[in-house]
Amino acid sequence: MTEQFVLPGDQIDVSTVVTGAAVTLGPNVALSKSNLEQTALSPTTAGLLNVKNAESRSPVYYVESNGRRYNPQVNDYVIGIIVGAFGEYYRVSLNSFSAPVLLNQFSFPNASKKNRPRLQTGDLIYARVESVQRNMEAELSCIDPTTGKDGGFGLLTGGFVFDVKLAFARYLLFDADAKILSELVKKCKFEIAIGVNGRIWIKTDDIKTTVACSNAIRNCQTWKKEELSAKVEDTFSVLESHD
Amino acid sequence: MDTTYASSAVKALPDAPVLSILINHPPFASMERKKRPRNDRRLAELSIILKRCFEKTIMLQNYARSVIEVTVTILSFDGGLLATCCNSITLALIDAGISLYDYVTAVTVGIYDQTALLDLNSLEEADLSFITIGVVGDSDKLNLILCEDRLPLDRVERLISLGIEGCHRLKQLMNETVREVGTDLLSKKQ
Amino acid sequence: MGLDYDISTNEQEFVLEALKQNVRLDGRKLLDMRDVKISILPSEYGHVEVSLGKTRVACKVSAEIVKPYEDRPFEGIFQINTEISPMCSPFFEIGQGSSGSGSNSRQANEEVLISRMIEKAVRRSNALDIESLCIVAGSKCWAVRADLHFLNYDGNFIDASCIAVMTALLHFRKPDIEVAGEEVVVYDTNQREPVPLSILHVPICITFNFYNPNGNEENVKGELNNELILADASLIEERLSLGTMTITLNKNQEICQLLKSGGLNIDASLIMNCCLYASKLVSRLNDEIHEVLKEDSKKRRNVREEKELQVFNERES
Amino acid sequence: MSFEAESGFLEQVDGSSTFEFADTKVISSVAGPLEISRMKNEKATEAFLDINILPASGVSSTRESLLESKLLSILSKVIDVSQYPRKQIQIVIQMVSPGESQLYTVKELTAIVNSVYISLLNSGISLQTSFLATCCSISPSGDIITRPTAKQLESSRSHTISVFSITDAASDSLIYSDSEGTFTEEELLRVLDSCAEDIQSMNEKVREVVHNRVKGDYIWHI
Amino acid sequence: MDVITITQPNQPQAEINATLDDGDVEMEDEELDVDVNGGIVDSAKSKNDIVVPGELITDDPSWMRGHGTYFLNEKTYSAVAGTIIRVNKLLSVIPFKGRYSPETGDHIVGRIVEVSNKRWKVDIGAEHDAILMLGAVNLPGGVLRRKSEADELQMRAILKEGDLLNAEVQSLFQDGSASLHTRSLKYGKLRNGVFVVVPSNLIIRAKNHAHDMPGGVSIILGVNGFCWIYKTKENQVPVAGGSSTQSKAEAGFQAATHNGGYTPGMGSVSITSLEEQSSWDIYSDKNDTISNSIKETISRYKNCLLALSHCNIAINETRLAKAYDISLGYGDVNSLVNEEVEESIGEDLINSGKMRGVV
Repeated sequence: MTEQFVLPGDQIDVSTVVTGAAVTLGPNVALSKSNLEQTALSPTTAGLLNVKNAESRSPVYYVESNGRRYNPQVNDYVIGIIVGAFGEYYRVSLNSFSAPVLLNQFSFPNASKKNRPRLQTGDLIYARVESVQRNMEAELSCIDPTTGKDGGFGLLTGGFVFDVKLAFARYLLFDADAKILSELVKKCKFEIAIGVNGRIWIKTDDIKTTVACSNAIRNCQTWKKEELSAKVEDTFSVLESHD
Repeated sequence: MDTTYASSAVKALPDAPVLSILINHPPFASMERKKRPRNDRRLAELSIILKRCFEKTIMLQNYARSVIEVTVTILSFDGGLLATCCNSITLALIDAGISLYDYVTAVTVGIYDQTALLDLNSLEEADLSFITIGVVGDSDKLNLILCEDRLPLDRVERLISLGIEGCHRLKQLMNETVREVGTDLLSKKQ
Repeated sequence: MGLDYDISTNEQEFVLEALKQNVRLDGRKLLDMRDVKISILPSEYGHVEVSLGKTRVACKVSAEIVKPYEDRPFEGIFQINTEISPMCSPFFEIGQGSSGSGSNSRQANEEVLISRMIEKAVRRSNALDIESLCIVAGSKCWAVRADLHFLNYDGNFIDASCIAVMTALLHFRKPDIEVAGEEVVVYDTNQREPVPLSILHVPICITFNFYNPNGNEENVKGELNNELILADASLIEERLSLGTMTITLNKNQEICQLLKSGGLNIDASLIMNCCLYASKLVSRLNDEIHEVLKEDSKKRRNVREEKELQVFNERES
Repeated sequence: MSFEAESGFLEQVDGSSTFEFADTKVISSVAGPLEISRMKNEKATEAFLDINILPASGVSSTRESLLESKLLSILSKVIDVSQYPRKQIQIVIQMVSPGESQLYTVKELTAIVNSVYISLLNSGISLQTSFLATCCSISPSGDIITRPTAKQLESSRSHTISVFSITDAASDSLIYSDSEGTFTEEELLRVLDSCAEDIQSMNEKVREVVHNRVKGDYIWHI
Repeated sequence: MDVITITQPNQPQAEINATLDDGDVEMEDEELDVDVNGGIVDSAKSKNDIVVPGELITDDPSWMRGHGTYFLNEKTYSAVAGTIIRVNKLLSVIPFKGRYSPETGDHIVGRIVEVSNKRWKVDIGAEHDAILMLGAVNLPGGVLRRKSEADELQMRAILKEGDLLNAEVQSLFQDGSASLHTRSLKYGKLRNGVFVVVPSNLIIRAKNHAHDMPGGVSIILGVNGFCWIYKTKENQVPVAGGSSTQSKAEAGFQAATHNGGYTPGMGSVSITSLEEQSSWDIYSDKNDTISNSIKETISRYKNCLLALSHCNIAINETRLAKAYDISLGYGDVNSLVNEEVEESIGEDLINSGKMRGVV
């Protein structure tokens, strides 16, 4: 692993930045307050420092950390549970015990005053974070802004949902060759939705396979890459041996 | 028998239906006249148990956005506290016209040597092991069992079956009373 | 009102459907218990940590000499502290259970039930002989307290904490004392070997949870009797359960406490089956506890012998 | 002089750790930012820090409240509370063994601060800086003992706890200091110096513990 | 055999003995089986069948299940203690007692508990507070006026917390809560009288619930059991008691239009600004002067109403009038609060009804 481990208070080395470049502060990076004479960057939590586009005029500095509690960021894909409704909004929970975010009843494709989805408390939705503003609740949307269609967003019916850590969810969503998913594909057919808020929804043809898949994904957070195939095999065989 | 009084009222609330059961045990109700602390865990437990007994028996789905408040005041305590609370709440709910799947009846069963006894008074409760059994309607299914004393496992079955019979008998008695009161009400309405 | 877990309808339906097919999320069968891990902290007496799957509970027993209660001069004092903190889960709040019957939130109910259950299972059933704690009648006695620390919540706190309390009580040693009239001499643990408590029996709780595969009406009026029963529920199973029953037994096949508080109605014969099944689990758990205690005492003896040897060697040299 | 620390072993909270030195051991947990559970706690511009310290045996008393308020004054300076308006951060500390008599709080507070620091890093909550705490006692003969045992503490003339911020792996500025007993100005300065030094040496190991935790979090990636 | 005794405190001694002597549970079951299992009704069973919660009503699946029932498989059970009502194929059970459940068209009396956005919340003794929209009241200034923003701001000047009003249930929401209106001359704010609550099930539904009673007193018997007894309005064509086929309101309306003169407090149709001013009177908080004798009569009616309620006698205007007559024989108004007197009034009423063969 090439990324550098950093802690709050550490000064991030910005000497490589091209003069005149506009540095973007990604997640977990803030302007250091301890040193006022010159601009210095400092991480806000323990993690691995990443720099994107380091050589360019717009480098991005961010610190990878694998937490459990999600902070909404615009354009993230999330899985939420409807926990209430008021006015024309639904209240949606992204993590248990976190403050709920909002979903406008009209933020669905082709929604109108007469024709809007009737969601119940407890329903599961796949959505995109539409806006995040300080001092306001974040807002979700079920419309794909590029097409105006549902783009896979909306109500998730059936299946099972479980929690994983945030960095792992991001890895599953963005890393095309996430090994665990390709392993599972070999075992069974499944539908999956990954929310970067650490929720994963999975649906297969039968209960046992769903249980096996969810256990494999959840537990593989503590598996090393080389032992993965064998452990996936174990997970499935345990359930199949069941009466 | 001790006497309890339950009243129920339904009032609007924004969310899912709520059943709340409050038990008062005033000092005059028992011999010791002991003042109980306000956060008496025993009464708190009792009210939680009662709440769970009725939560599935009241057709709560009919009372969305409402709260059903039940207040039980113990007027005189002489054993069978939980059972009597249970029975009086059933009658109070019926009197309040609240939809129930069936009667919830409860009774205490104790054991003396080899003999099983129904409905102990407080002196008997102090000396014998006993259990409280609660049944919904005429079924052989148990809604409530409470045993707080040491009791050989092999005795339990007999106590339970006797308790169930006691509950069924109680249901009949309560049934008669409800019908009597109902008939009386109807006759005057005509 | 405290915070609560948000559980989707999808999860609810899935878990119930899985249970109907005799599948649990962690691969157990309905009546299987998770593995119990009992670890005794080596540094002191009576400090035990129990894990039941991911549920973790620690119990610390301590004792001091105090004046007995006025109305019970011949008895010592035994207290169990069961305050649940948000450490085990933000679901629980500080001070919820102590607010008594006035509070109506789910977590407050849960805490009251857990504390009453442990109270009844251990204290009321006289697991600890409190008369043996009397030192000088009316003026001095031992006050033993067991403090439960709830560290991680994954369902079934009751069973885990009961095992923790009983193991800690069995393991605990109080300093040896000598009584001369009204005077009590307390010996340091280094001076004299501390003495164990007098434990009369070992009550163990087993909790069952009930689920309804049919409608409410079927449960009340129907004849199917196919309600699902499972032992040692995990977090999500516990949150979705429609009724629970805890039975406390000791190895003499004696019920110390039994509570099924409402919820689903369950046929008496099924309840009896649960009781019999529980008694099997109890004797197994009882053996496990004693096994752990035996291991520990062996370890301690070795350490002591080593120490003595060391002291001896030092003296020699 | 050594200490033990472990991080990230509790499932239901966002961050957790134990910290143990010289017979003093604590477990701490951090969860947040969470929804406010009681309206009266809500702060419009920053997070509410809900701190609870539970004694190893017995129920919370004024002693725990004192520790809670001391901890609050430290944490409100290092947690970036303005980042989480109208939310709450729950911090729970479970004492496992106090390692000092009822009369003292210094060792416990030291362990608590360090444990909470590791838990906070584990939870991902924004911090302004790294920080660590240590304690010293001055023996009757004037020797400075860092991280004393219970016995050393009882025989001491005075004791001090200090919390330093850490910049680039070096003790930087003094965040909090609390002394009890008799000492001269010169002694206090000496004490602070040796605290700063001790913290710097502790930091290496703490850093390693946290790094290992992060490595463990990304085990699937390696 | 174990002896089983469950004694009922009120049970006569003989019955207890019978139970004791029996000493066998199974046998008792048969003996004391009072219509518990025999409760299956076929269509032939009489109209006022009493059922209790959990009792099987019918195993005929062709019935539709209404309020107060539930079903499993093909069997329909009762969920309340009450009487079976059949309307066509709809089977429902009306509980003996219970909270008032509003129905469209009910004439009710209620109390304002909350003023909120463009609506009032009204306590009508039902499960949920009823809603009275600002647009559903007669605004001062005449029925023809539309509501304005000024009205929204001064809703408390019209009706405020604690005010009593009589209204009609306009419609029901999904959860069973009611929406009210007072857009008629006979509805609106109440003054000049006293408020009495009786169980709602005692009020007999009738065409009219507002009546002028002998003695210069009028009464509104709200279907929800909330009643209002007040001084009969002056300048009104006297309406003969209950025998009149013409409703009071109609009469009042005629009075307002035919007499040409306006009746204060009746919210008459007015267009002149002078009358607009005075139409605020319908929302006045001030009582008219009421003579002592009227006050006494109001009290007597109130006590009669309570006596009927105490004896669980269903209430309508004729019965109340009769009770009033009977009460005169008991002398002073104050004596009527005595429980025994209440009971004997009830008895007298029932007997007089029997004698005349009607009631």
